[in-house]
Amino acid sequence: MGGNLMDQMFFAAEVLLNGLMTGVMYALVALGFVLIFKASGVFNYAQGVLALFAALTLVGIQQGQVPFAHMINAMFGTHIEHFGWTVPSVLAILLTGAVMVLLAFLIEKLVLQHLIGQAPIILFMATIGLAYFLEGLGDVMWGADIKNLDVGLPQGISETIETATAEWFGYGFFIDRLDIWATLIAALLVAALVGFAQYTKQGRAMRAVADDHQAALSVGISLRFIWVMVWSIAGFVALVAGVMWGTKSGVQFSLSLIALKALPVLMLGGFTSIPGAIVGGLVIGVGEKLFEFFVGPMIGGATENWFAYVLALLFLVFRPQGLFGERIIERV
Amino acid sequence: MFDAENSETLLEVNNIEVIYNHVILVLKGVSLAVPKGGITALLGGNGAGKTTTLKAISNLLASERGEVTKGSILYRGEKVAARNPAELVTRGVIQVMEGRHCFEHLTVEENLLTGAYTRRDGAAAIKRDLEMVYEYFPRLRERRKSQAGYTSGGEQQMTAMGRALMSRPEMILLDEPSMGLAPQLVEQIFEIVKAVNEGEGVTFLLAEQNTNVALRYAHYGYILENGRVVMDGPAAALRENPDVKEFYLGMSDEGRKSFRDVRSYRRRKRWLA
Amino acid sequence: DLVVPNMSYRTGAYGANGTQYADGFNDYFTLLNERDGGIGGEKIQVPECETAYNTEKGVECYEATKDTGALIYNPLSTGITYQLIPKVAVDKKVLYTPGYGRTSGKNGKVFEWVFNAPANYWDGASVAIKYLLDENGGDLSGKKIALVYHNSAYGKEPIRTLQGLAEKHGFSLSEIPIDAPGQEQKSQWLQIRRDRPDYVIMYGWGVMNQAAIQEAANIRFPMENFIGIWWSGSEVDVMPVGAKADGYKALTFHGVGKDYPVYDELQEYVIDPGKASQGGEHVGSVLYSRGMYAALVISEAIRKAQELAGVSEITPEQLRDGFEQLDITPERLEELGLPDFGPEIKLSCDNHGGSGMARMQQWDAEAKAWNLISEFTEPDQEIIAPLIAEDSEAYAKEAGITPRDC
Amino acid sequence: MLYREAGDFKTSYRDDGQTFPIRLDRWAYYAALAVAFLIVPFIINDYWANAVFVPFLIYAIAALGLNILTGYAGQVSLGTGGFMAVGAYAVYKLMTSFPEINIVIHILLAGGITAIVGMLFGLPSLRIKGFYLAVATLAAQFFLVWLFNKVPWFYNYSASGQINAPERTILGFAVTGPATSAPAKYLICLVFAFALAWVARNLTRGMSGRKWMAIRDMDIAAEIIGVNPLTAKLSAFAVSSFFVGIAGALLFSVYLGAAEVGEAFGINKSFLVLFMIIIGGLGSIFGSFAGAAFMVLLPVLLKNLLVGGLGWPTDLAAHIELMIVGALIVFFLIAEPHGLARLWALTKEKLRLWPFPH
Amino acid sequence: MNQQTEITADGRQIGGTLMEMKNITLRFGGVEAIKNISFDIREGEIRAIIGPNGAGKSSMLNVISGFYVPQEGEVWFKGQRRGPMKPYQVARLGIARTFQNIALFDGMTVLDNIMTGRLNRMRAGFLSQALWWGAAEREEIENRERVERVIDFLEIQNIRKTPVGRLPYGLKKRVELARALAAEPQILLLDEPMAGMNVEEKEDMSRFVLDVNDEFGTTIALIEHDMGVVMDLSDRVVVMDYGRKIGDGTPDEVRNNQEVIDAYLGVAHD
Ligand SMILES: Nc1ncnc2c1ncn2[C@@H]1O[C@H](COP(=O)(O)OP(=O)(O)OP(=O)(O)O)[C@@H](O)[C@H]1O
Ligand SMILES: Nc1ncnc2c1ncn2[C@@H]1O[C@H](COP(=O)(O)OP(=O)(O)OP(=O)(O)O)[C@@H](O)[C@H]1O
Ligand SMILES: [Mg+2]
Ligand SMILES: [Mg+2]
Repeated sequence: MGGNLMDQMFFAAEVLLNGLMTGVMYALVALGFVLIFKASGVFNYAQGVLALFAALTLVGIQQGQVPFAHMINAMFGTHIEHFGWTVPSVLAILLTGAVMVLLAFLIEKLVLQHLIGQAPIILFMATIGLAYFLEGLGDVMWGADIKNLDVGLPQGISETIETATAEWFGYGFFIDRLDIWATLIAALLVAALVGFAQYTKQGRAMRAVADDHQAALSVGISLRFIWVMVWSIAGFVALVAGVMWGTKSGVQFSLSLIALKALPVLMLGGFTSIPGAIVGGLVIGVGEKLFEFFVGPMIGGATENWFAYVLALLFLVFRPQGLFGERIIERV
Repeated sequence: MFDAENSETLLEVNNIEVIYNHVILVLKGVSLAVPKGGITALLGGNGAGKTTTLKAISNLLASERGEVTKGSILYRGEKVAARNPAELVTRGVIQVMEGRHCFEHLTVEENLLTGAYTRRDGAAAIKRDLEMVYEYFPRLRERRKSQAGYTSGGEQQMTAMGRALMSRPEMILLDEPSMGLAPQLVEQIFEIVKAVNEGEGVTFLLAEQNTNVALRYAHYGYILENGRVVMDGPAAALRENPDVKEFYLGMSDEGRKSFRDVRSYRRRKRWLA
Repeated sequence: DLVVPNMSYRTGAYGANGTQYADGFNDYFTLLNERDGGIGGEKIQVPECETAYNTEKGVECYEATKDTGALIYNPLSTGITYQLIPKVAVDKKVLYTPGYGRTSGKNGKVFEWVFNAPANYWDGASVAIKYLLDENGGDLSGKKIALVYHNSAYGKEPIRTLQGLAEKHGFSLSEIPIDAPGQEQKSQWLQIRRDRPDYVIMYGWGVMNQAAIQEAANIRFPMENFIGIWWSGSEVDVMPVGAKADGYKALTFHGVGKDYPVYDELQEYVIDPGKASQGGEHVGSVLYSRGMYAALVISEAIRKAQELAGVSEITPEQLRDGFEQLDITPERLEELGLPDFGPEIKLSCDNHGGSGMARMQQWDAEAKAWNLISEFTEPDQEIIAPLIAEDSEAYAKEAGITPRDC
Repeated sequence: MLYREAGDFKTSYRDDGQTFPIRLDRWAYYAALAVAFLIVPFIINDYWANAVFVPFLIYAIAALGLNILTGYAGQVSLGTGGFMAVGAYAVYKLMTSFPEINIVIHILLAGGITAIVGMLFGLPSLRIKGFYLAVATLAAQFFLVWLFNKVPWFYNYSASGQINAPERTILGFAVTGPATSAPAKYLICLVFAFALAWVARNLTRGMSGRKWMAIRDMDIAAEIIGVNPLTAKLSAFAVSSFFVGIAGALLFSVYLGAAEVGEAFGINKSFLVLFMIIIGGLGSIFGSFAGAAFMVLLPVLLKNLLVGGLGWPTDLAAHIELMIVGALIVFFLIAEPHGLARLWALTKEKLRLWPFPH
Repeated sequence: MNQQTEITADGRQIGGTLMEMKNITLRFGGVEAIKNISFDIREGEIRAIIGPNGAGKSSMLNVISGFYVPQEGEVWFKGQRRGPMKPYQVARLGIARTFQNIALFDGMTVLDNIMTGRLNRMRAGFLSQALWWGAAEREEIENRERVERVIDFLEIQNIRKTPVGRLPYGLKKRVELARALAAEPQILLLDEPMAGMNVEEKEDMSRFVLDVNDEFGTTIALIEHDMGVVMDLSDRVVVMDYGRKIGDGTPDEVRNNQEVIDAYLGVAHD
């Protein structure tokens, strides 16, 4: 019987560990949100679609797809699909990065610039509009079929860890190699971003813009530059998230829905905190996995969609600005 | 000492009209000239259009859905409309906005540093100026690590001014620096304005309600009402003008009158005829 | 002309799946039009309407087309089907839902206008268990089977059947719901990894399928023991997983591959002249074949209806009669260029669902092809028939329908 | 001057408080009502009812509800879909449990039940504000959908978890179930929409409305001048949910006839309704209708134009439709962040001055 | 404790203690914004609170209106100790106020803003409001009449239907006063009512404040930085500096208090 109990405990540990890793994957998406929110007070609903768009573009470039092929074919009766070449992963990632910068530039030029000083909810809505647009654009440009993304990231159980833990504990732990990579990449990203926001001039300007657009303008901070910069970074973060999630479950429409998994992470971590995104991700990841695992079976399962939200909600009741969010300054 | 006669004109506002939201006409032909190295005051009642004028100059109207529809603003002979606010700051015009507008979540020191955003002359120079600002405002040195959102009104006003100084401006547009400040602080702020003006040679255009103080420190004044300039002249002359005395300084022939004795019906203003 | 609208979805979360099906559906009618000049001299019009798998858009499509002389609907969505079942009874249109929709639609006494031959969800569940029985020498007692399902009306369909079968055959069943879209299934598969069920059956759709197959591969669950329903068994589900998906099995109620004479004709009459739907990219894929097969059954029913009514321009009522007397024999299939493609379909007034036969296919990752690995198998009607009777009676009561005499 | 109010004087505070103080507006309003009640029912067919009018009216009710919460009381909610589901399932349970009682009562009760649920999920709003609250309301969205999917009692233990609306009649005319005629569907929705719009107007012009708006504009100040935030916020949640619940009940029973919770009341519904009020105009009754009309009509129009008119392949059309809808939303927000209602008001203001520019 | 009723030089009546702050201490984290301050406000008087920026004046007002809860000390109102109360409950006791940084409801018209001042006097049930029937409509019109009187009093008839967001600063301040007055409060707390005004407008505002005090006998507590205004209007002045009380007395006493001069006035004011 004792062995059984040990097994239970190991298993719980395994679930916990995998929860942590899943949390990191959520956090990757949440990071993009945080950046944009921090710099412009914009709650960027389009972040998920941005990840999808980045992943689609990456695959498209990698495989030498002709953009807008379907539309061109439909209009001119042609049959073009591919250029007939493939592009190495690294180059494709760089090119996609360039596309994301271009996109950031266009978004600023066509959308944000015209909405300076508007209420947050208006900006939020604009990003939903943007999400629709990008979703359509991604499909028209690269086609709606499911694509395979392969940039050489390993996937599947890490056998080293399994055998090692089996030797040590008599229980082989399951850890996905992709998750290990995700964790490493996320850690790097967060360290870099925190350093950037806290200790550089542009980072400070970014936080200033978040506080007060007009005042930022008045001291000579170019909103346009800051926004293009931040959206480019967010686009790059979206690309990373897109690569991770795309490797995990293919590149197609549903990829954009991971945004919904990032929202509770944000709430819990605080909309303005980069480390918060990671910690929030970890708490949510672990929380929902453990809940699904221990309580789920009793109440019929599939609890993950809502549990994260309820967890975040309960948490917020005690700390309305999230774990690391900036305290809401309330004065009259 | 500043010599208005022989000073070149740094900023020239020619007959501008400003409309908000495409329908609300606020400025109806305002003209000003700001001489280099002077302190020019822009006076007038609530809603006269002082803030609007300053924002038109620093090109901040767009974000409030306002636009200059007529006239022109020339800074050093160059049209302001062609420059965005950031470029204006690099060219030496910076505005301290009404209501302070500090970055709430940044510390006082970070607030000051954002003022140096456009500068390219290196960290050492910026550091020197930070010291200079702390010299002018010792209180800020004490509070440099607190979040600006939690500092008092006076401290915020100082932060905003210090921030502007950090950009090494040629001209500061100062919007109601005295609002909500304790009397001794008002004097202090104006003393600092004077010191900066004389010490660093910075030109000031300041919008004020507090006519009394403003006219004591300014060299020249414009009085704005209802979107029009109704009177202008050297500060000393304005101080002696009977209309200004009655309507802006609260003096009657017998000296200052008590707020207890205000009459319900006043003389009509001459220029509203 | 005969109007057969194609309520398709090429966008949204399930767009990748819907596109292929819609292409097959269109192309078969194009073939008939091009090769034979239609059916019985009547050209078939297939106006397409995008539903995005969304019930409201589905209703809009239905309303937009129903007064244009539409005969029959095939929405490829269980949600929209439920929406349309009451409506078609009033508007008198035929609703054909092969392999999906409301299972008890099989009962023609209650669902006069609904047809779901050749097989339904419950048939699928039963055939899968039969296949496993065969593999295990007829005995599944003590075995553990897990059902991984799309947490929606569709995914929940097989639960009762499987519970019944579990009782009958003595295996234990664990149910694992997955919420749409289902990209993240880690905890479910960790649970499977721990519980080590002998078999996993999946009722999935969209991204959930590949995520599940990926996770199964990740935990090294033996693919041969992983069986999907026919909606979890197309190329798009396995291709992203790559080599590790090799050996994955899925049910099907029709043949696979392009090895049928009809494809030559498609090539000649449809694809080469550039008339293929959306460029003919998906010809021969599982879902394409399924769309084509649905079109084939509809066209056969139309033929039958024309024959019965003696006119070429038939009404939906006549088409219903055509369906009720439909008999697609193996010989007829051969004539149509699809020998042994589907089971024999013989319908009647009370049986709108046919025999329910299905077979197993297996993925060969190297060849990137599905292979058929079993013959058409009958489901266990002993379990299913009472369930269908019960469910359709409940519906009849709720909707105030007095079952027809047949 | 096309549009004038000169000569339109008010002599009592009651007149001054009326909904359409300007005579021209009043006439336009009466004319619209007359058309809606007296003409449309006689010419409407199934397509127009099902593709345009019925969804428009139902969404207008939902938009009214959300507008009360978000536009008037300033609490952004993304849980509309979930609350609509509560209305739908409540009416389903009521219809099937008490078939002898009139459907109108069921629908109203469903609204009431939703109001209670709404209040429950509104409780966190006392602590949580802004986008944090918006995201928190998603908890309601996902939890409710899960609940209705999971607990068989809600769907009367049907095999697939789908719910179907049985036939119910008013004055002998079927209003639910497949046999419902287009005018009957239209009229019941119209009556509800009209009555609820009137109620919304009354609430928002009176003290409740002022309390809500006070909380919206500056919650701390509102509390200090005497608004009890608890009752103000919860009453906003309750009224809003009441409306949304009725919309959900009508959507299921009158419009769709059958529903599956995740699909019919998913998160997209929440966004759709939010779009409506933002495009239409936050804090405006007219805006709720305008926004609903816009969001219901636009896709139908685009589809007919792109597929029917230009003959594009449906998928391309659908993708381009997405792009156009997205671009239009952004465009509208840029052109007038306060929505169609404000656009309309500004147009009127311009007309008043016409032909002078200011 | 209760003082005798007095008649001031200009013939106003000042009654006994209406409100008393006893040993109030308020801390924010480590910062002590108010340090053990006591003072009283008598019925019918105009009581000024002055002090340098950041002295804790607004915080004191916030304590009175229940928005800040002091860590130590008691608030007495009408001879009774006020228990823990939410701000809206305090408002119901008859305490109304204006704010330092105008806190009007920007999305509403002037009229609606002022009507919110009367919200505690409107009791119509929810159903009645929903149907606009009976009590709701009646009350609306009754209260509208009272509000119109305030509007007349403050001379803002012409902007009744304007959304307040668009108003110039001075008018906003006046609307805020109107909102407070509409509540017909016993005590009116004014936080820098004349900041950002020119002399002319200050004169207008002073007149309103005096008239309110005179005509309705409303007790007024006032924070102001304009010494002219403070000295002219107030009966008694409390001086705060860095959270401490450094002076309390008539304007004359205060202006000659050396500590006050050092900390606040800078130079002796005439
Ligand atoms: N964003 C805006 N939209 C519409 N009207 C505005 C806007 N900003 C200012 N106004 C109007 O323009 C007029 C002038 O305002 P402005 O702020 O320039 O006055 P001011 O002289 O600075 O007054 P104050 O001393 O009160 O600051 C006022 O009537 C004001 O209502
Ligand atoms: N909510 C709060 N959180 C933290 N600190 C606060 C808060 N409110 C006020 N303070 C601090 O308390 C002190 C007193 O502030 P208060 O606003 O009362 O000053 P004041 O006397 O009204 O000054 P002013 O004349 O500038 O308005 C200040 O140092 C301020 O930073
Ligand atoms: Mg101003
Ligand atoms: Mg203060």
